[in-house]
Amino acid sequence: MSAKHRLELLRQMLRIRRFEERCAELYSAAKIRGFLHLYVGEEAVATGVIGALRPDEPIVSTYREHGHALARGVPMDAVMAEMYGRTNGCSRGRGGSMHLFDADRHFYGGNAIVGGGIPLAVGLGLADAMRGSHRVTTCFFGDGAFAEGEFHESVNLATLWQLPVLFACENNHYAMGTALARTHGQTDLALRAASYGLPAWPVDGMDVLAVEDAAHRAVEIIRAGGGPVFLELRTYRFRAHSMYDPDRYRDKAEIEEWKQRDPIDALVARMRTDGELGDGDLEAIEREVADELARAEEAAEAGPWEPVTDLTRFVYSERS
Amino acid sequence: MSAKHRLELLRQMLRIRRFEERCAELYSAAKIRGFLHLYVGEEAVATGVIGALRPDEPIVSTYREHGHALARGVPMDAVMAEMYGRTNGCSRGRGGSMHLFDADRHFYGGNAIVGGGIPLAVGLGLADAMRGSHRVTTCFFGDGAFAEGEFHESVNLATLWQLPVLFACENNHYAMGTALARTHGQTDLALRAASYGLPAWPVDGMDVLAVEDAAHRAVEIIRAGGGPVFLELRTYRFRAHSMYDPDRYRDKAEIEEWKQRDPIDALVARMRTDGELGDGDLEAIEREVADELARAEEAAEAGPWEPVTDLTRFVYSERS
Amino acid sequence: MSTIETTYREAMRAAIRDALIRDDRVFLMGEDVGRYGGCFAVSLGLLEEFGSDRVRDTPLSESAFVGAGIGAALGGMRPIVEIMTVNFSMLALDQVVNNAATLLHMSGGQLNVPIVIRMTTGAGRQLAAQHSHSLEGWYAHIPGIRIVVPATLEDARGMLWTALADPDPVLIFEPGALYPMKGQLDESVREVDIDRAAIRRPGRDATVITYGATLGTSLAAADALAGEGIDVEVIDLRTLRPLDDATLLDSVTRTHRAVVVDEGWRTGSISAEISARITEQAFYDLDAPVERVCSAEVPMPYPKHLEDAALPQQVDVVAAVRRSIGDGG
Amino acid sequence: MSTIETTYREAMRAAIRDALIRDDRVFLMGEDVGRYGGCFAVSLGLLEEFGSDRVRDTPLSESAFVGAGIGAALGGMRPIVEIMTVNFSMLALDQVVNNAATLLHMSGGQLNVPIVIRMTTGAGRQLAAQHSHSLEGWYAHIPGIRIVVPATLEDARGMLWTALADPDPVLIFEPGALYPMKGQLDESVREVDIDRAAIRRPGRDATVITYGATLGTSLAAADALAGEGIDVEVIDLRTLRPLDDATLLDSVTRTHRAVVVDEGWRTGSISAEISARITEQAFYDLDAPVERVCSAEVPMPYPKHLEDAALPQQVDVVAAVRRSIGDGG
Ligand SMILES: Cc1ncc(C[n+]2csc(CCOP(=O)(O)OP(=O)(O)O)c2C)c(N)n1
Ligand SMILES: Cc1ncc(C[n+]2csc(CCOP(=O)(O)OP(=O)(O)O)c2C)c(N)n1
Ligand SMILES: [Mg+2]
Ligand SMILES: [Mg+2]
Repeated sequence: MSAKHRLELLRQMLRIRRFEERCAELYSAAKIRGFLHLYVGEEAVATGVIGALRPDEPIVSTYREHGHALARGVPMDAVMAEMYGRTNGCSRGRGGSMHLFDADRHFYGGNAIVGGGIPLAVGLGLADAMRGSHRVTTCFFGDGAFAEGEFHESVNLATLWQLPVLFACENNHYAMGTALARTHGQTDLALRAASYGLPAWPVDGMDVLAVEDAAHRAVEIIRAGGGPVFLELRTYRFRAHSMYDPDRYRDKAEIEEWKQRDPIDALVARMRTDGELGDGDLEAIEREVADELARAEEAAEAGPWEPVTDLTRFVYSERS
Repeated sequence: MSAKHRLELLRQMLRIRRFEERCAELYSAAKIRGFLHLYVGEEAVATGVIGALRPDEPIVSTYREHGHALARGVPMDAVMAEMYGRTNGCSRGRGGSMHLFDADRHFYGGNAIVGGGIPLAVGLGLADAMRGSHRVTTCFFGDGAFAEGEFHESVNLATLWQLPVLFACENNHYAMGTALARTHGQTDLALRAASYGLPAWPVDGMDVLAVEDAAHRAVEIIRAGGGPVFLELRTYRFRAHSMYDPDRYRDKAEIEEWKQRDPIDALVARMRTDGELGDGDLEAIEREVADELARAEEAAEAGPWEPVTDLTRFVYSERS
Repeated sequence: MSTIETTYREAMRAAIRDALIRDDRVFLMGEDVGRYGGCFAVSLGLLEEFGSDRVRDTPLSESAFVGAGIGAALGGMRPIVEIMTVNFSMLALDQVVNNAATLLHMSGGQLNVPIVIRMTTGAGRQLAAQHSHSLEGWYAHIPGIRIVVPATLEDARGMLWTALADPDPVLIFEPGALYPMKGQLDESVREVDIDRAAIRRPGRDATVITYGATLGTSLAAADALAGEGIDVEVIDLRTLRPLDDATLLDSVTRTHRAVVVDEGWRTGSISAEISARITEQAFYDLDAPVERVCSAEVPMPYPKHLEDAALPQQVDVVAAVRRSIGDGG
Repeated sequence: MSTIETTYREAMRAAIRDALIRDDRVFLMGEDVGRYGGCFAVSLGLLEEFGSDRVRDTPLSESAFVGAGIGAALGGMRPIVEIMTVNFSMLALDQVVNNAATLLHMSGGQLNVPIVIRMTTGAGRQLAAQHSHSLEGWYAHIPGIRIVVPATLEDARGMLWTALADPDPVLIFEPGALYPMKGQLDESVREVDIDRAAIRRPGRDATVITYGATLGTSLAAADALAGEGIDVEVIDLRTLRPLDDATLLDSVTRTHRAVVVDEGWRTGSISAEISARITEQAFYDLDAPVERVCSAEVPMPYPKHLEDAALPQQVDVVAAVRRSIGDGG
């Protein structure tokens, strides 16, 4: 893998990290409201998995999806404007943080019902399969979602019908305040997924290179007509579940331990030892990201509000 | 195991078989209406599993539950009267074939939503566990129900909380007209169940002795505080799914093959070789069963109808 | 116009078959729609004609296959998803309420969900408390979806194609009691409007508003009342969401009396909504309060005599019309 | 009587704590009710006091843990099952509609289901289209369950125990917007009647019927109208199923005008049922058609100004009362 490519992965993770750190500030400043779920610490997952996909390959995500949207290429200003609820947002401001959509970029949201997006991904895969395409539809969901009946039904369906679906389980070891071991009788999720009859394995979700490598292997299987694949991406969220969460249920030492494995620091360190990070490279990226973020915030601030008279638009399609 | 005990198993299976054969006739005679799902061919499962339970151990069943009710000791006349919709029926006539209940005998129905009873069994087990009891709650459900999300959620919950629940999966290889291999990507159900972290194994559901033996082992584990157990009871229904079903989807040769393994014939043959079935024993049982059935039919015929003025009773409890 | 003798079941089957022929994005998916031929034999023979890819048997996974239908619709297909019976649709309600009904709005107009979900509804076959509900009126509470109920052979034949052409989710409720209904059908019917209610019987003295299985009951009641010289107009709603207020109000302002007949439970029924709308918009034209004839609020009991007692009967409709007229009298 | 200053959230917590102390068959079960302290901090501290057996965190498995609650109730326990938000309850609706609501009837009176299911409902916190529905009125369509909505500190404190004493399933809907509501509460409150609606403000000129989060809106509207010399009676339904018709009709026959205010979507709302019942039973006492003030029929948009526009506001209630009086004038 080229140094240039690693630099790209680094840039992508930094874009997500800085974007969300800023969102937390903007939430405190009451520019962003409702629920806000941050992905800080998990950036390697979105970056590595989505990096292995073609831009036309569908993605179905959750309410913790800023990273997925940015990695897919939804412009940062459209994402930020959505957080502000403005009409230049990627969902026209109607969705907010939990409901980012971008049809042109095959980004199918943005779902705030845990597990609710999984059957949609199966259906997108079914549509492709019926057209004879092995285009990969990727579905992101968490360790908590794994307990939902919709997960079970969906994985069985995708396996039974050999659909081109990548099940990307972001195991960050907590479902809100509930630890993995208090959600599952058997906590080896990859093992359980394998019992459905599809390839499934665990991946170090803190190592973007390991994630990208695993994702490449997974999509190769799927594109070759091998049916669905399940990846358990073991990761951790450094921040609370949402801005409402006082994070009383995690032991600070545990959080610190995981922070030692920060995916960004890890890649930087690795590139430094491999001599792939020249003086000022990191600073240059940070500067570019800061500029992009500043422009995004301006665009959001300047974005128009939907007129109240349009309240009931988009409940049904507009008939021409 | 004593010859006397085997004779009891034989009697139990014959009671179920003859009862249901008669029900089929009574359906054609329009004495029984609605949906009628027969258990013919699967008698060894109800007989063997319920034989291993204490009378006070709860049972949650499906719409194919005549066998479970009779094996549990719900009087045949109360079951038949229920099929007739009379007030002397075990559900006062309100339920019919799919909704047999008998609270005094810890028989919790009779559920016509596939998979719908599974969480109830988990809850009954939870109630016992919270009282420090390891009384076993048994839940019967089919291979089709295994695909429902409620199954997945329930088995995980029971395993996570180590509840005293026996999951008795009656794998008769069809969910209505849909063969096992068209319902599941991985058809080894015991293997899949094991992935939840509870003891699970397949059993020859056509051999009542094998079923009873497996059930004994399962309840020993549970009563010893070992948590839930899953049994995959491999069996076959000799008749159509319901009286509405023309049975177009099964190959006659397959049905014939399974009929060669009729659980009643199998036990009779075995007892004959072991010299446990004296001349006239079988005839004697048949006569007793015929008498019991005749009395049940009389009771049903004679049963009173619920007055229409009581239509809305039991929607809410009667307050004293 | 040349007509053929057919049944409601055959008309539905012809509609599905026709759709599969006309548009290769269309497919049928659900439990036992294929090899079994459909739990009520609606799709009998379609697997043999179109193959297992387009007539797709599913596992017992209501939430996943309804959700997969929504996803396939997002992916450019035109799925017809069958749920055997309305009670089982409770297992898929999350997908309908939280996804199908909201995606267009949440995405700011980007994502259409052109799915059609068909299910059997209603009582009358002694299937008891978990197979006999009539929840179509309940579903009509949800913005973002359209609810239609074919009550005639023509609508059974024509509503599906119109529903498939709709860019938004359409739920088709098929009263199980109507499948065997026989009659003459214009051979040329391929699609029908689903925006307007239909006056099935014009009349001057009172308006009976109904849909689905109780249309027959209402027409029979109207005939009986005609014998007493009471001339009843009978309206078939056809679409429960959105309701065609105009047709209802036009009729009521002519007859000054309205009776709503509905197989759903009375409290919170579609009848309540219709009663409220008529009162809101035609209060001063009413000679009597809007009457409702609904099902008893009880999970359906198994015995025939209790099931009959729970359901709206012709005598109940006749009595309600008489009350309405007597009242204003 | 001595009172304490408290909040709606604290009153709910006190009610749960009290129930756990008074009856060892009672336990609380749901997502994050334990270590997290409840997604809205209602059960904060209860795990520490009562332990993980009686304050039970569950996996994300709404259908199974609601069903397990029903099973535990059958098994002699008195479960309080918490569903975080009404939208998520769609995943458990099969258990509620097909089991909890039917078991007593299907079993011919043998099996009670003394379960209490609590969930947050309503909008107002910019949580958008999958977290903001108000479906309590929709649930009120289902026979076999009881629906209550505490709108005051006293009801937040007292309704739970009464619900637990009920032999049948009771669903308690807690408007999320009310949790921070502060006020004085009589210390001695332990249980309250849940059979009757309450007149929160007596008045002569018109009756405003509401419940939950819109009680405050309605009382504020009444105060505003008092300034114009319009004396409005405000009724808090408290229980949506069964409805207390007597209290409503008694009021309307005195005021001759009714306005129903409800955060649910208008079509098929509980407001429609109330409008229909009043019209049916008090038609000749009405000086004007019953008015409804409901939410716009739209999945809730995220921006504050659109959310406000979608929800019933004080000005809407004031306008409706004026219309009602103007109309009849
Ligand atoms: C069906 C449903 N139940 C509960 C919630 C509330 N909730 C939102 S996120 C969450 C935890 C999900 O955990 P996980 O799937 O591991 O994803 P993570 O948040 O850790 O990324 C919960 C309980 C919800 N949104 N939807
Ligand atoms: C939730 C639900 N979906 C569909 C049905 C219709 N149905 C009744 S039985 C059945 C097949 C169930 O198969 P299985 O679980 O294997 O049990 P079996 O009938 O073979 O004993 C179906 C599809 C139902 N009753 N409930
Ligand atoms: Mg997680
Ligand atoms: Mg089966």
